[in-house]
Amino acid sequence: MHEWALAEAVISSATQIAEKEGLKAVKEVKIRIGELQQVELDIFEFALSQLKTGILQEARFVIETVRARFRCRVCSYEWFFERNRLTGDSAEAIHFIPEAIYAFIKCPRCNSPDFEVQEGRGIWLESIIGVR
Amino acid sequence: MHEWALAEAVISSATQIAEKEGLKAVKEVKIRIGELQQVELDIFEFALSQLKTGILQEARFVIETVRARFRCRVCSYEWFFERNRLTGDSAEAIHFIPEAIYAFIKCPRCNSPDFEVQEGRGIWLESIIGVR
Amino acid sequence: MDPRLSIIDERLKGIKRIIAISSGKGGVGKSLIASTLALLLVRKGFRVGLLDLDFTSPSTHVILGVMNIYPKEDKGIIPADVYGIRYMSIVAYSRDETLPLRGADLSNALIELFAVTRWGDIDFLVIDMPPGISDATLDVLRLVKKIEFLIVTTSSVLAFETVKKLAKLLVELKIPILGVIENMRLGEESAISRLTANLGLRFLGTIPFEVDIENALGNIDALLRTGFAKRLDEIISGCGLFKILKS
Amino acid sequence: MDPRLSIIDERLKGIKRIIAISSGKGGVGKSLIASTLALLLVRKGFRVGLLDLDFTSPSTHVILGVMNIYPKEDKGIIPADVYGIRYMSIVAYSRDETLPLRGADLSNALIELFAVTRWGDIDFLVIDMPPGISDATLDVLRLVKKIEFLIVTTSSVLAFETVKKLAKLLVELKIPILGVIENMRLGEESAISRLTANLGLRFLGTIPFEVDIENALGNIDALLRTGFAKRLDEIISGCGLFKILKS
Ligand SMILES: Nc1ncnc2c1ncn2[C@@H]1O[C@H](COP(=O)(O)OP(=O)(O)O)[C@@H](O)[C@H]1O
Ligand SMILES: Nc1ncnc2c1ncn2[C@@H]1O[C@H](COP(=O)(O)OP(=O)(O)O)[C@@H](O)[C@H]1O
Ligand SMILES: [Mg+2]
Ligand SMILES: [Mg+2]
Ligand SMILES: [Mg+2]
Ligand SMILES: [Mg+2]
Ligand code: NI
Ligand code: NI
Ligand SMILES: [Zn+2]
Ligand SMILES: [Zn+2]
Repeated sequence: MHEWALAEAVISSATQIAEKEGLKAVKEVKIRIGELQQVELDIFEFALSQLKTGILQEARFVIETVRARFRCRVCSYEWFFERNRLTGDSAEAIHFIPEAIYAFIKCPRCNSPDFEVQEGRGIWLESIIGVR
Repeated sequence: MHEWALAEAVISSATQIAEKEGLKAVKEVKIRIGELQQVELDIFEFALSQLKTGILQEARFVIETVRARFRCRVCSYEWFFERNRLTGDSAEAIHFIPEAIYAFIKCPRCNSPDFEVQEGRGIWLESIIGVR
Repeated sequence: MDPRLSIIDERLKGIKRIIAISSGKGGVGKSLIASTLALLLVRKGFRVGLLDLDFTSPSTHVILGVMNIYPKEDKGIIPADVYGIRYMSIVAYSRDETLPLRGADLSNALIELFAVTRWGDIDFLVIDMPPGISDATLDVLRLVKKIEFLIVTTSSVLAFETVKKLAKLLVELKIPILGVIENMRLGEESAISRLTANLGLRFLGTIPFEVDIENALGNIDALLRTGFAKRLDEIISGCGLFKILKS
Repeated sequence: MDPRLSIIDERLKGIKRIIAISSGKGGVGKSLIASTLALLLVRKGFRVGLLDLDFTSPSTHVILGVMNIYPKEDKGIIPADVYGIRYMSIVAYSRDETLPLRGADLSNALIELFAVTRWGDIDFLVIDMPPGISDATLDVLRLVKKIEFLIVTTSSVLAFETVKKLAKLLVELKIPILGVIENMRLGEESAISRLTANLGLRFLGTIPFEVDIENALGNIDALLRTGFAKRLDEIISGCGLFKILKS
């Protein structure tokens, strides 16, 4: 459950930003999660709720999942991530280190591994709403 | 005068795009040039005018120069390119290969060479206007 | 904002010293020195981690002879235990496949690894660096506050030329450099110790070229019996640099 | 749109064959082989270019002993003439300074070089590649349509492991691989020729480890007198691969 580690990162950076902005309390934290990472949302949300303290006590976490989209640098073909096409092993590897994808996926048109993850990678702290 | 080589690249790609779009004639080509490259505009424009043929015969070239702006990845400091601060040698090196800048410029605040050229690098074909 | 960046300090908090085994050049023995150093430090009773950051051509798993690495998942990733070393390599995820990474992806993978790996309380984290000056070098400089560099060169001018460039970068950034090890020395004489001093760096010692070292790869007992390991042990014992001050 | 990409084919049009000297691994002799190969081909009467793409740790200028390189400017960049080789290296611009490039910047510099360099009509362009699989490898595969690879390994499992990964990538992409050279062989026996055949690749030959090669670096006459150069000459003459079909 390394979801916990990712939740910790979110809590830590949200706290840092809230303090820097001089907020008294955070009301809402918006997070975008890339599909590629296949984060288990229940665990992630549970971890967030357990870890939030202090300035984040009353915060609501709004999580948006972003579909993973690829674009081949060689032939410009675009396609979406399909988990079902992967073996369990490689899906799990990508869960931990999304860039492991370059070991397992090639461009469906030209077979090149030289593609860009245009969207749907990683965890992003989108916005924070709070009171001063 | 490697401006000529850059002009050739612009003519070649503008022609390709115009043909792909099925244009009969191109009226205007908009180009953005990064300051970093210190392109000599007279020579560049002269080269364009000499090289344009066929579909580009009547085209007007609109050139915009973009100031070069840097951002340090370590300390987030932002600053602008100042040619006067460079020796002639290193300015010339950057003229040919803009990335040579990483050999000569460091972040003014933290001394790191790990900065991003946020704007003002390279030559970009911005838009093409023509008749079908 | 990328939340991973704000947790890295926390993840490295329990580590007393972080040492990057580095060189401008490939093939100078970085991976062999990093792996052997980790083993030697474990034998001395230290708690040691080893991180292979040469993502596109990792070698430490071959040197240590670990074919399958299974880090555990527990509120993050717990490095695998390999002969007492807390060991982490991207091959745990890329397996035996080619992993062609552009710099930006390499940087992302590196940040992910630093953000989720729980090293716990250890004395040394040894990092096996890729050759040259690349995203990995710049990221380690940017993200790992207490990084110290150990520079490896051969006796060749080709290696030393690139070492000079790396050293210049580190000195300008005031990054601690433990010193320079000359590996694979062939003859009796070499200019490296003098050239190192000219750069204002500490010369730590020479490891001779050892013809049959290949036979020791993949077998840590054989590796620790080599002249290479013995000489490396002398160097790290002799230079007084590998100790924990507030232990 | 980046207009540079559309002119690269034009710039490479006059070149008959483009050969990347490559390996998954650093320190296997890529730069020494690339430089010596270029010299040998010139001596055979071919028109030859040499491009050093190891931007963060370039070596070919040291091997050839050229301290200052002045490409000329004439409707682009005309490579410097170095012993009859049309020679291009980033050190013409970065001089003796450290050039720390992230992958994206390295890629940009590489594209710039390909877009503005006028090689003219030549028989061979030899490219000295950086180690590993990086932006440079992927860009060469993406941008240089007629690229052929010559793969270099040592006898070590550490080098061959990375060579296997590179070869796998190239085979999947149907990129021509001339074959594999085993460099720095120490003993009489080695498994490399068999392992190469197992990969379905052609084994071109072995170059022995030469203890005093260091003395020949920087001096091309000395370099061409080494056993290394003689053996490389035999390999390229013997394998029949280094010829121009429609000359
Ligand atoms: N002292 C030495 N004597 C002989 N061979 C060595 C020595 N040190 C390293 N090697 C060999 O040199 C090659 C490169 O070593 P490696 O550790 O992979 O270098 P790097 O990590 O710098 O690329 C390997 O085959 C290794 O076994
Ligand atoms: N056949 C050989 N015998 C002895 N030393 C060699 C031989 N080939 C290369 N070398 C040396 O090995 C080192 C690495 O060679 P280099 O060409 O720089 O490798 P790479 O470009 O693959 O990093 C250099 O010091 C070089 O002089
Ligand atoms: Mg290594
Ligand atoms: Mg390694
Ligand atoms: Mg090299
Ligand atoms: Mg080189
Ligand atoms: Ni998990
Ligand atoms: Ni010019
Ligand atoms: Zn494709
Ligand atoms: Zn800075």
